[in-house]
Amino acid sequence: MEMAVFLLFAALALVSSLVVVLHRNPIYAVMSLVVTFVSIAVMFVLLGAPFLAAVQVLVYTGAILVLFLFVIMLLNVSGDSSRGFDLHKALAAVVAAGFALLLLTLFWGRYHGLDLSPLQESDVALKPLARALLDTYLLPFEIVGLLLLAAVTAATVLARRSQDTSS
Amino acid sequence: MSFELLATLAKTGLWMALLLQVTPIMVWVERRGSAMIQDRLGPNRVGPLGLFQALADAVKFMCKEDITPAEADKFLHRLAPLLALVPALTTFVVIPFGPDVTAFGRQVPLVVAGAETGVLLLLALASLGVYSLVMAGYSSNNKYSLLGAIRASAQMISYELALTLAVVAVLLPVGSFELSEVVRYQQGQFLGWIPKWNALPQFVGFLVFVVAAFAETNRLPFDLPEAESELVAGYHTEYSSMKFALFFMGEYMGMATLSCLAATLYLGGWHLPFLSYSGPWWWVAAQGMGVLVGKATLFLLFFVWVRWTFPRFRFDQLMRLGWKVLLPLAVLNLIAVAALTVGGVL
Amino acid sequence: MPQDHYPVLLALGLALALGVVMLMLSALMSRRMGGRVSLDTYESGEPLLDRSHKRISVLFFLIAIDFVVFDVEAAFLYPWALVIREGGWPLFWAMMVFVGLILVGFAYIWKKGGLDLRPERQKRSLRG
Amino acid sequence: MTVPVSWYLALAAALFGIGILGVLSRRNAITMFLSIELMLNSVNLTIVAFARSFGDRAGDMTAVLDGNVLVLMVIAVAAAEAAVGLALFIAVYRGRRSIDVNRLNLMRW
Repeated sequence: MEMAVFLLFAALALVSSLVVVLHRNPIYAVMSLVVTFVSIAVMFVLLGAPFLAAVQVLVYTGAILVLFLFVIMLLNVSGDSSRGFDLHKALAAVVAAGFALLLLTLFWGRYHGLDLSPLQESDVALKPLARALLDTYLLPFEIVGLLLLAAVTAATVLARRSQDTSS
Repeated sequence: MSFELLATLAKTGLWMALLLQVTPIMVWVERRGSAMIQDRLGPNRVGPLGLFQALADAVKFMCKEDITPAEADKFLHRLAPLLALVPALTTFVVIPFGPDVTAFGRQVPLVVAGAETGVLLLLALASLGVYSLVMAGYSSNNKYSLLGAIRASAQMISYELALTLAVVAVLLPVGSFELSEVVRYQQGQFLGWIPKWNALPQFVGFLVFVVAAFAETNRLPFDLPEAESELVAGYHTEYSSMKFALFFMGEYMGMATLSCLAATLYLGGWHLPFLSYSGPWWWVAAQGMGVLVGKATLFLLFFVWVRWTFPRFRFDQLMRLGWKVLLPLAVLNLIAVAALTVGGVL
Repeated sequence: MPQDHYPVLLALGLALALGVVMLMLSALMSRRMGGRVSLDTYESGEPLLDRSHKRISVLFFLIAIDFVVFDVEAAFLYPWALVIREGGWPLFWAMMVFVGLILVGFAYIWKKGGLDLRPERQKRSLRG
Repeated sequence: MTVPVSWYLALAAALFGIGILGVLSRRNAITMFLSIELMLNSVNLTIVAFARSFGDRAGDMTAVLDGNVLVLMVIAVAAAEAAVGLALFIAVYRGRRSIDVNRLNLMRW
């Protein structure tokens, strides 16, 4: 069952991520990225991190990608200017494939054949995670708060001036 | 097929069958209710009390011409109604409708997905609903649709925050994401006779939740996305036939699930004090489901009552209410509940 | 446990299948007349003069940013809600610092008018 | 049957490669940004898979928790990054009427 779910969503993730990088319309790219992220959330569940899966869907697909959609509609961006297949894209494909292959050989050589034991009920308990976050990692957690404050201020300052020119 | 799979299928089927009934029944209630409030007759021709009107509407939806505008983005135009239906029809999975029962010699929890992430799953699935609106508005290639979609999505994300913070406040004293734990927490009585429901100690959160629920489901007084007087029909202006019906169903099912969630979070869920949940498993399940549906029905009737009582907000008023009233209220409620929880009161 | 989450996938699949079936049924049963006028973009009977996709106000973007930040805050509130009872006052104040930081950003946007969607003529200057 | 950890890693590597392809081949800043988000997510997947593998072998759950908290932080930082990055796009668009990176060549001489 686990294998079937993994294969289904791995295939879904690969196909949808290819659509993200290959489709000319950014709206389609965002929509397929939603599928990719949900598939990755399923992977998180399979890896025994259900809370991360929920946060992945809530924050990534429910908020960040909505922000992307807003910007696409705000700027009314249509397709990509580059068309067809040129040397630049061929080079990009070669580099990307090379990088992926490199990672693949590294991972495969080191980790192939290492089977995971099935998850226990205690492995997916959420309270230890909450305690780790708010105890061991309290300082980074507060710094994230500071970072969010900085981000919201910066984004407001950058985007705000629009009232002079548009709308 | 394993027993678990069969049990899950049975529970899912039960919920989906119930939810699919919500739309026709609610349409009838809505039309008769509005007629009553406005001193009219309402639909009364098809069947007794006009009860079959909904059936006639369904047939009509099926047979109407299905128009995809020539300028539309065909694929996204077809996808959007599906995306409206799917979150509305899946969020029920974490809502419990009874205690664990023993059926056919096995322990069966009366909830479809008893995952430890519980209510987070519901919120995550519900947060995907915004894509259907944006897709509908964008793909129609129509000004009204686009404006409606932008308004709808801005409204949904704004009120989602207040809703989320109200939900977190409910989870604080419980210390678990699972809604069955929330229901268990609410069993018992204050002073021996007042049910220990969250609606009493957390009435601010309850208020925020209910108002946000109206906005999340795009109901009057917050139906700005489809404000007929300014936007024709908002994001579904260019939809007809079954595709339009799917948006329609999604809206009513969303209302129904949010009502069930409100009943579970604030009114004790499937549990009713002084009602013994004993007897054969099917009787316990029927009792739990009956109580939950009964409480949810109160909310649904309230939805209808409010719709025909209040006028529509203006969009900037709506955003002001969401961000400058509800959100601060929700944060204050959260802090107060947290302090009370740590202080040992709740 | 992962198997506790499988029912969600099952429900998703069922809902998707149901929607597709309903759309296909309707496609089979409905008449198709088409025609240039009925496939036209709806604009209250007026002929279309310009493109339908307009650029929208940047205020929606500001609202979306606020939403993202608060959503992340909520994502951290959930684990906090689980352990607040055991954690006691130190945990309470730890989160108050975090929430306080977020609220400062919220107050900034509020003060800069990022939450005001009033028509231009009624609005205080956004430039300040 | 459980899925070997190398399969998750392979999937993450493939997604990372696809993300690189997107960043290098597209000229639309939004699509490039989306590809970066994709790469970020594949790294998250790698972290979770590694954490699970380490925790599994050590028989100790703290490694898993460290990985999960790290991913939580990455998601939060990604949200901040998206907010500022997209605000930058808006600022750039306002000046140049385009976010095609081929036309953003003011700094080139």
